[in-house]
Amino acid sequence: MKFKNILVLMIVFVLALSACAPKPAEVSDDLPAACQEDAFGCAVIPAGETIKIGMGAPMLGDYSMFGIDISQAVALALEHDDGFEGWTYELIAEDTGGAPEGGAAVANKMVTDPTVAAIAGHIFSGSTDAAMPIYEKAGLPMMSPSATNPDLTTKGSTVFNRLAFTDAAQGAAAADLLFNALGFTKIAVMHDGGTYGQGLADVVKAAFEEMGGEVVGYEAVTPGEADYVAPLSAVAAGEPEAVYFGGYAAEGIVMMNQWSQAGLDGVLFFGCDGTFGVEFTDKTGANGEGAIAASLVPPDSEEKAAFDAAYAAKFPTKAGELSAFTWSSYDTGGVLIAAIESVAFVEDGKLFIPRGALVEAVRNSDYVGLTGLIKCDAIGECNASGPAFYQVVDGEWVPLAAAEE
Amino acid sequence: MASGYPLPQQKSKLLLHKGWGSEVTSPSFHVYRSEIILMINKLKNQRLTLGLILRLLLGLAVVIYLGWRIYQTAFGEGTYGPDTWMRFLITGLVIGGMYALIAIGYTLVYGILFMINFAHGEVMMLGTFAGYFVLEAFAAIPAPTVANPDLNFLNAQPVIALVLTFLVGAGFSALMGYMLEKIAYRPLRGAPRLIPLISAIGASIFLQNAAQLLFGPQRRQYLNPDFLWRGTGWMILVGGKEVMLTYTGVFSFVLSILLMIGLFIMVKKTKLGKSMRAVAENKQAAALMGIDVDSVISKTFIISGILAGAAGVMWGLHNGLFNHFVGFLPGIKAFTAAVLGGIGNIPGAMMGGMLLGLLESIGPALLGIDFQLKDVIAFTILILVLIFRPSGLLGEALSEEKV
Amino acid sequence: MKTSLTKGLRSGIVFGIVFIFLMLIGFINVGADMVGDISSASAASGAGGRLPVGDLLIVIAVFGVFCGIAARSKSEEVQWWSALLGGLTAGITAGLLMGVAIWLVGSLSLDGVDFRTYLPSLNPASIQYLTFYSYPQSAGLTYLMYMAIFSVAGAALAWLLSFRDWLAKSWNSCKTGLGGWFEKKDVSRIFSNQWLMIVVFLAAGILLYFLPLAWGSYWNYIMGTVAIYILLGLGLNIIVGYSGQLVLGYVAFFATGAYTFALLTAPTPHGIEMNLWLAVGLSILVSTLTGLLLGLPILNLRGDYLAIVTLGFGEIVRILIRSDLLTSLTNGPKGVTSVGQPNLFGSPFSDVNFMHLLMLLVLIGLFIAKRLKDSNTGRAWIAIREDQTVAQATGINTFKHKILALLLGAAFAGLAGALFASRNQFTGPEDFTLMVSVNVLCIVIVGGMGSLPGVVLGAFVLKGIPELLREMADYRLLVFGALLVVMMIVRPEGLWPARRVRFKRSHADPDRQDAVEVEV
Amino acid sequence: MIAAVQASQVTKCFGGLTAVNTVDLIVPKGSISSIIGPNGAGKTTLFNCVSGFYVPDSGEIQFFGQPISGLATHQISKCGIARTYQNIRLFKEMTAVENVLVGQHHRMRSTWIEAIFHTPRYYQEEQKALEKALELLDFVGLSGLEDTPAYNLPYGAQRRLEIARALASDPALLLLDEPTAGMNPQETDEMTAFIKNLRDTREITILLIEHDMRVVMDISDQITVLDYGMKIAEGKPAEIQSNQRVIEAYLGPGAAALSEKFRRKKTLYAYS
Repeated sequence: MKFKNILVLMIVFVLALSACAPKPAEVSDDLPAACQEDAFGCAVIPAGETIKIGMGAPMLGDYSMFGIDISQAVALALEHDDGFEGWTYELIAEDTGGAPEGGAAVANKMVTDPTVAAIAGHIFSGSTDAAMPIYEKAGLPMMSPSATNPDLTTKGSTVFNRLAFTDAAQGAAAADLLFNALGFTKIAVMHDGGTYGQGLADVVKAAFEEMGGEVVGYEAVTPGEADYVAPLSAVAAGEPEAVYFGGYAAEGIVMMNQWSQAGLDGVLFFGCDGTFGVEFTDKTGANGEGAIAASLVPPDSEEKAAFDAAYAAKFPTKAGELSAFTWSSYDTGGVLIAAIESVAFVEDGKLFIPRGALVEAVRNSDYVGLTGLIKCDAIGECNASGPAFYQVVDGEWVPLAAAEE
Repeated sequence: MASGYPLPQQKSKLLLHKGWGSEVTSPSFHVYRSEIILMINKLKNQRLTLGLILRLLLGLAVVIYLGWRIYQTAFGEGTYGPDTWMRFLITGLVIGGMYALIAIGYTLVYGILFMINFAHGEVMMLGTFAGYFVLEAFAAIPAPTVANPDLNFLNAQPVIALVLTFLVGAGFSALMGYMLEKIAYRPLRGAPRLIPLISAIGASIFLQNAAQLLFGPQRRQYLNPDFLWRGTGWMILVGGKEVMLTYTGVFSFVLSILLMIGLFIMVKKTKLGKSMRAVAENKQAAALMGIDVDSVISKTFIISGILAGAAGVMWGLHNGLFNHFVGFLPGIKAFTAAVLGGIGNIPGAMMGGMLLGLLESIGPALLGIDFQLKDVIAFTILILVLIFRPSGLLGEALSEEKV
Repeated sequence: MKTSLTKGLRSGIVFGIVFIFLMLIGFINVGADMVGDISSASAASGAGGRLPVGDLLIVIAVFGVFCGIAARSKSEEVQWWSALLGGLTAGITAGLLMGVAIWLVGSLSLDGVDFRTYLPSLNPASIQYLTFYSYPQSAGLTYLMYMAIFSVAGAALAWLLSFRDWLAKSWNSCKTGLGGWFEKKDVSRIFSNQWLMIVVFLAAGILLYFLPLAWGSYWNYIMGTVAIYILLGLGLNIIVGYSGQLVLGYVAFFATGAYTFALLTAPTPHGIEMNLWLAVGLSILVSTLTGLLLGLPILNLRGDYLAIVTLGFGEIVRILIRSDLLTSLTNGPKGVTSVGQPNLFGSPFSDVNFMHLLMLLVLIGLFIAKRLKDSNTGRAWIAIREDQTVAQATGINTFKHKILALLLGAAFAGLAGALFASRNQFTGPEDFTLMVSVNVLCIVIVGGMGSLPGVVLGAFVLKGIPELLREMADYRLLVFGALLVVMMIVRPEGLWPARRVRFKRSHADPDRQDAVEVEV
Repeated sequence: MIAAVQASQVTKCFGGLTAVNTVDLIVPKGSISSIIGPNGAGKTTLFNCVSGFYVPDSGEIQFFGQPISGLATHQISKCGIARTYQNIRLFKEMTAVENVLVGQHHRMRSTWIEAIFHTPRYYQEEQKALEKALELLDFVGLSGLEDTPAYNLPYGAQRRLEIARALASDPALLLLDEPTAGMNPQETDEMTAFIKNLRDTREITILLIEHDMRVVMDISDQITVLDYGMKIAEGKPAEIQSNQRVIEAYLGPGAAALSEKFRRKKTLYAYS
């Protein structure tokens, strides 16, 4: 009997405690003029606090590679910037577990913290979709390096922008390359059953068939299986000239290693930006020869080399090893910082960032980063440069010759 | 009280129709007749309940659907040549072997404690990690020879390296199985049946996250010794085309069959096997017979850990890529296989594992459905089997309190 | 003497290994930061990026004390010196283990070995911090010394504590005193007389009304998820708690409810955009039908066979929703976006109104579950849970009642699914994994099988704690898993076990006024 | 006399073993008839066939003329057959009152929907059931213990609670499976008196399995003797005591001659 009473009192206590949790600081009336007439008010950051950038990413569970890699890259970007008049930036990466429900929970948390200025992400399309309406209400600008689901930008949201090029853009370019440049007429399309993978596969299938090509096999692999020989052999039976795979590097690598086992010798493996990266080449070794993939990796430049070195020094894995979105995440950090610094102003010891102005600043940002020019269009697609295609030639990713001409 | 009384028992069935006390006629004919009559009477008395009709209808519908799909794929489009069917068979057997090993782990634990060991998949994952570190260590030890200066120990003595990898992998899993039982399940020995299940779920979440925090989230690659490199194998000619029998696949399949036979002999012949069966049957009685129940249960967890560890290392060698989440999916699949074969029954688990492996690779092709739905087929077959044989394929009808 | 030595040795080894494990996953640094935050004296730790070493010493000290207590706790009446000896051995063994480990790691990392390829949380900065920014050998010795001293102190403390007379008595007396006060204020005693109950309910109602207004949107969201999981818990409680059928595929009904509501109200795939309350009703109906579809063929199964079949059914539903086969119906893995949100007199639902709606539905759910539990059907369910064959022999049509339990559970899940979809305005297949059914099962069992307050408490604990642990960042689920195991060992019957209702004897025997307690 | 239970040529086999072999049994209405026989004679199997736990392989069981051999146990219980068990199988977690209330389950018409809204019919029915349950508990002598969970009750009380639960569905036929097993003589006498009182006050037909000869001989109107699944004798207690085959079944082959010698001395050694 006694144990129960303690529990009841504890719950009531927790409820009361959460009730008097730090309420969002009432907007004191002596706010500077800019904040008062701004639609969403201002992010108020007292001295000594940091300008917080929020992020909802899968830090735990099966897809934790993406969450950890992207959060590390953005944190590095914030570190490289020397702050704004004494205020430094800080990244708060919260775990969404890769599920929309987690995305909405993180969004609600970010919205209540007045010192959060902008959101880098979210990472997965599902949790981005769930978080968008919440950020829309609060006026928190979003810049996602990796959410590629095309309908995200069709919902007319003012706050959402993304660096990653959409599945539509990449799929169309890939299909065109397959049909026209490489001249294939019979291809097979595979995907890993995820939002990203299946989205891409559907776009390529439709585009290829539209151009008159024939798609002989359309199969899915389930991540985490012992081997994919069965679906690969089923696809091999249709004797395709090439196999397009939408999905991440992990499944791509296993498929490449079982390529000959499934009787697909000599058939071209055409991956997507998820399969691109140094991990693919060194884990497939000889099997990976000739594979093609779209790339997020920027062309080599000394800033990229400097970034890779800094990344390897600070974190246990090399850039691009955990996921292919490392460099676009670094640029996301850069874009957000540029936008914040363009609108923020200091008044009597406190930093004010008018949220409405920040949303516009992010929407029409014009920033040259590692991955080239970043300029957002009206609906938030900010990746001007289209996908570049690379091919593995004796163990190295080399720009695909066919794409040039 | 009725001691010494001649037991007419054997005869009673024979005298079914002769009434009391008359002479015995030749047994052969009468016995069969009476059996048949008993069968007919039994059916007559069986009331046609709603459930029974439903099940018959469902069975009929499934048989018709299967027949139609098989007919269509076999004689209809015929998209898959014999070589593709052979590839399905090979991959089915290889995966089946691994599922069987893990399923035996589930069945052993269930047989003894009547508890679904949810953390078994994680024990397998830890075995995979242990094997990975051993292979990395061997690869780092240089063993240069005149012919090949940069030869490492792994390729110098591949056999010893492999044996040690399996020993360490299985040993580490066994240790983990033992610790799991000692910490998470022993205090709950007397608790009602659902409590250890939640403790197992907690342990599974803990081990998964511990592995991610310890070894990092990235997918690591198994360094197979050269002679066992993934993607290489013998070429056999089937229907005019070459089909590859990969070294890792054959190695895994053969090893899993050997392990299964070894376990079967151990359970049937050795003293420990006998005591395990005794404890499974009745813990109190076994204790009275002088069997140290706790040590037998710990040994059971060790054995199931060994098998899971071996399966983990095989998984690494065959698939190549793994991370802290590798144990989740095979855990569920192996549990399904164990139940399909009849939970608590070791040959059942072996058969269930093999069947599930084949079902997953051949099923979708046979029924002409795309491979994404192979799990749907696996679970549907499981549900159908359990509807018509509620105790699994080989499972005996567990008595009331055991279920 | 010998027992305390072996006990000390064993506890020393255990604590040593645990410390090394925590060090390898970087938990020691997090622990030290927490100590740092609490003491907050050394907040300004910017001296060349070197974290305050004091916090680390405090962590080791605490570790040592616990090691000493563990070495001492169970041995019976023993002189003080052998108790201290036991503590010392424990301290030394643990200290040795930790010292050697630190020395090894420190010296290896000094001559350039990079652990991070295999153990990522051992980055050079944290290694230096663990070796007190000094030589590994001296760090090893400090560990050894600290552990020895503090575990002896711990052993002494434990020995003192077990000192029978005045110390223990005063401790027990204040415990009982406190307990006594509780007894008088016993929660279930309140329910006895009518007026007090009404006052309590009114106060609770007002509190429940005003709480969401005070909560920020984050706590509203968390409490909303807790409310949805309470509804799920109530549903599963009818299936598992009352009628004893172990169902592991409960997410199937949750998913059907959510998807039916989403597809009926979202513009994208089909553009039906039906009236919301009708859509909620339809989604409850559809998930009940799925319950019937699942239930009819498999209800003669029992125990773990039923568990795996329902788990399979849950997986089938999840895979089908994601599959290409049904992409035209369920929009495939992309999920359904902009699901309709109910509006209150025109204006769309704010999170506060949603919270009120959820609280109202939870109360209704509790009311229905309470009535069902004490009804004729409730008793039949519990009889089925106790002993199915005898229940059937006493005249209960077990097949009908088990199906009824499954359908009611599915209805609850359908309602919860609809609310879940409309609250997030998005629903995707990743939300309906096996872990959801596992979580709801944990809620029912951790809370206490078949007890309604247990479900409420379980939902608070199972959904609240991971959010509270958000500060622990990556260690959130690790601690949650460990907590589950500990909770099942400490309190297997659940937080608030079900207690049978006592009956009034007013009419049969007027003169015997038993103390009547109606337990919620 | 109307036959409450009529079993004709009932046979039940388990694999090779025939537990019950073409047994005919007639239980007249309102009588106390008992089935006796050595261990393993098939008494409980026959009992289970009557109460529907087993479906007999062949032969027919009629209850007041209505065939019940293939029905499910809850349908048979609805026809008015209630039983107790050799090893007590109460609902342990439930209190005594609730066990009896569960007994009345199939008599109650209110559905779960009415239970939620506490419709007047539901409320009255619950109150009536509760009163009947309390009255039954008083009848079996458990008046003070109605709130204790079943596992806390003493052995004798659990036996009586099981009978109370069986009586709760006011059956026409009550099957008692060794009601006095494990009881001391004083409790056995109480139980015998109780059973007799039961038959007289509530005119329920009672079918009994019992090993204690004094109880059987004392209260049964008709005794059937089974041995190795076959019926070897049937009739009044007096006839059964002197029947050769019964003695042989119990005391072994030579015993019949021996007992004849003693019979002349009018001492009933065989049944001390």
